[in-house]
Amino acid sequence: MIQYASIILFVIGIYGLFVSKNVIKMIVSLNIMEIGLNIFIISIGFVGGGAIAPIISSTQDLGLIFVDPLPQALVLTAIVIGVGTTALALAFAKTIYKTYNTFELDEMEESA
Amino acid sequence: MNAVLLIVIPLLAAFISIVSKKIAPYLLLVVGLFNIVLLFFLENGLVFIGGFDVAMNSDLLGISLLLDTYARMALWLINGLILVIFCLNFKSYKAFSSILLLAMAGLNGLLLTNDLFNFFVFLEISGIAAYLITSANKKPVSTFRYLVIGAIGSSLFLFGVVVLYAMYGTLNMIVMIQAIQASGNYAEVILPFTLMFIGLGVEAKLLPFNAWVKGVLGHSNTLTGPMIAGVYAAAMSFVLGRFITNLFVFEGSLLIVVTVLLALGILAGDVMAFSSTKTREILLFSSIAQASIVALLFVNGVIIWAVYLIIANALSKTVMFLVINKATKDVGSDESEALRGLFVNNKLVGLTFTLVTLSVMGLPLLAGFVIKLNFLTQLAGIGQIVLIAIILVASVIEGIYFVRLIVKLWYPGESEISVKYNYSFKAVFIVIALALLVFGTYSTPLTKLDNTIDTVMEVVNNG
Amino acid sequence: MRKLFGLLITIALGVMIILALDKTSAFPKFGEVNLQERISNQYLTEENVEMVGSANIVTAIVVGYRGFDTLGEVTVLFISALGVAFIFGGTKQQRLDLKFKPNFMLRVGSNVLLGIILVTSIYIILHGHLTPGGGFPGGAIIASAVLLLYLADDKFRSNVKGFKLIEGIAGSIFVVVGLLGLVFATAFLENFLPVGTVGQLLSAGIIPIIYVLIGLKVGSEIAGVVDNFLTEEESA
Amino acid sequence: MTFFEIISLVIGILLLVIAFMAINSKKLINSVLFLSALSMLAVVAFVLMKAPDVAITEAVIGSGLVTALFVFTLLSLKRRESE
Repeated sequence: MIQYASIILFVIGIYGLFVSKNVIKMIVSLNIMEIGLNIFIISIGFVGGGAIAPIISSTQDLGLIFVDPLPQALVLTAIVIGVGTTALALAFAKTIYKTYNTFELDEMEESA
Repeated sequence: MNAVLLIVIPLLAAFISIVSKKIAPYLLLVVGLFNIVLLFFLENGLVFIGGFDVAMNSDLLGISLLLDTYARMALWLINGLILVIFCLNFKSYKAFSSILLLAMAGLNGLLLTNDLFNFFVFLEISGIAAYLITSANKKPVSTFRYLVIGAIGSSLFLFGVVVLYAMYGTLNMIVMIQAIQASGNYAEVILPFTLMFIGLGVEAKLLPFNAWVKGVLGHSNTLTGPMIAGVYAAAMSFVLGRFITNLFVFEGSLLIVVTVLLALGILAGDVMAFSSTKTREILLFSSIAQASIVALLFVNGVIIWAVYLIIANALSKTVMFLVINKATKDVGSDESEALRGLFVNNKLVGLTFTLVTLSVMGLPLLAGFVIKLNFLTQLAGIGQIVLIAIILVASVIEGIYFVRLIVKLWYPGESEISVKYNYSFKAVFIVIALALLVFGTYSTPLTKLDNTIDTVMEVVNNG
Repeated sequence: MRKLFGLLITIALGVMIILALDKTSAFPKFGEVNLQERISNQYLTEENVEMVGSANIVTAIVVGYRGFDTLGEVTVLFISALGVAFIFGGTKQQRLDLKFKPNFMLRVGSNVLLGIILVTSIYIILHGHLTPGGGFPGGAIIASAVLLLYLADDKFRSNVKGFKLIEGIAGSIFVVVGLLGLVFATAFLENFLPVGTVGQLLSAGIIPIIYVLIGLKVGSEIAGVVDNFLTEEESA
Repeated sequence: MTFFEIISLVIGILLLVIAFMAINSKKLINSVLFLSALSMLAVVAFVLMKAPDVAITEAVIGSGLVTALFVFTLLSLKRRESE
């Protein structure tokens, strides 16, 4: 269920990028897309039936069933990368607002 | 000596350059030269990174880099071009040296890495560096659009990578190739490959994912034009080639869809260039067409000549964008009418520009001709008559608009325009034009790119 | 028109992805993953866990096996912090007026909170190889402490130059530690210190060192970004 | 249905509803707040799927700092409008 939701979330983000003409809304959509993707990555590493998080207290715990740790490592990286992109996009948004006094792409002179 | 230094030394230099802004430009020069020299001493092969006791546990738990002849040629081209372009812009764009160092690290990483997620990380590094480089155009909206499209592209790429990981349980490209070939069920990988192809297609300027190109290159200057149309385009073409030939499997209907899209890209690029009057737009649309031709060659397995085409294109586009963008800056307009008679007072620049353009068009005695002749022969050899026809039609359109452009630039208009190119610009133009000429006349170029991937696979299998 | 077109394309994309994944037999159903078929199974063998010495397997992967990704990720943050400063230009002097006056309680309270936050972040960073957390959340918490200072005092400007210095030095040391791995062991970023016993604070070789560097770097980078967003040119 | 399935169903539906509201809300600040809520829900999803490391990172970075950056950007805009 959560896996399907994450895929739909990803697609909703792309939809938002398609239809919105507002710079801030586009960055919000970008973030929605990234959140959807992150949940999807975690979901492919999930093991049902009482598996535990990949943190042990000693090597004796290794007989237990764990969820896949690799996707979690990937998502840690992806989250931080997402913040970097968002910060940069917001900086551009601020510059755009300074230049054109609006966030609406339709109201700007500069052609694509 | 270790191939990881090609990525790490620029990174280290970038970290140090933030502490002292003054030394940053010189660091870039030193690091660029270091990388080019280092490439002579590195041996082909796999390099492992990270992990614990790699010697004992030399399997694929960590990340690995793969240096082969293909990557080596790409790395020489990329590092050399970044160095040259930066030197030409040394006075005006000193502030960009940290960003260029990071771009260098990112692009080297893209070309070297053998790990799919690591590739995504480098895609983001080089992508963000590209957004910042294009911010020199002072057109925040186009740069923002580029950022958004680039972010969608890299997210789709990551999606594809993750699906592949879920299916085959690895991120290592070589192991992944083997697993896919072992399973033999190519229908299963259509989805991840399509997503990854779209993601790479955004950066490689393939139709229909190239909406950003016009905004970014249509306002380019002497730094952004050569960087995006020369360096980044070449790097992404190389990367796309690596994926197409080594990982992606295009079969059946997917092959037809990809071929049609690429063929449309060639025609659309040339037609749009034909109908444009702005010189920068003519150049950028022509480079869209060229990028599609390169991808088409890779899809059809014509690898070596595709590599030469990438190199020739990168060099030619660098010269063309430098000439036009310098003139545009001095004249204040890039309408081809406004630049009429540009070469009257700059005969030498005019001569080199003409030579380079003729090479792009594929006229005899120049590199472009040799390359075009050879890949057309190879395409004929595998019976791709339709593709040959499309490329020839595109060449005719290309010939018309380039000749039209050159004639305009040579014949004086009503008002005289004066654009001064300094000696370093002229030197670069002459060297590149001569290189294209020499390759076109006396070439006995490599006919085989020794791809170490097969030997590497043996290492992996035995290890 | 554009909305309808966008809707159609995205629905097509979503349906395509979901159907394709459902039909693919190699793609495991949600929750029915067999770790035996994946590379990550090897991270969980007793031999490898003892070799790494980190109780938190995710940390072992993020900093140990895939430390190169992490270096890249720190670089992404570095370049966006650099870019934000670059885009806003370096000539800013003045704080952005947030339209509210911080009162006495906020000021005193924030000082107390600041201490607690900093201690928490240090704890999280140092225990990254034992408990959930580590350099990234720890560094981000440091940055939020700086953010708190900005909100509590409308005249506050942190030492941006200092952040840059920490950023540059922490990043350089990260690379140097990696290069030491190349010198003392065989590969870049390979562990060259004794790993100790799993579950102890002093264990896991170079992992805690790298996590401290990451924490410092992430903290100073995000703090720099926050500073850039909260200041404006004087003329504005 | 097990407890896990019910919770994940609820989270999944909430995620989609809030994402839709974030895209369709008229005011920008609401859009940003919905995004923050979405991020918090993602944290719950991560905890459900046994990823505590990711949950902590997303909670601090995703819903904390990103929201702060969005709000600061919007605040600087408000100030310009009032001038």
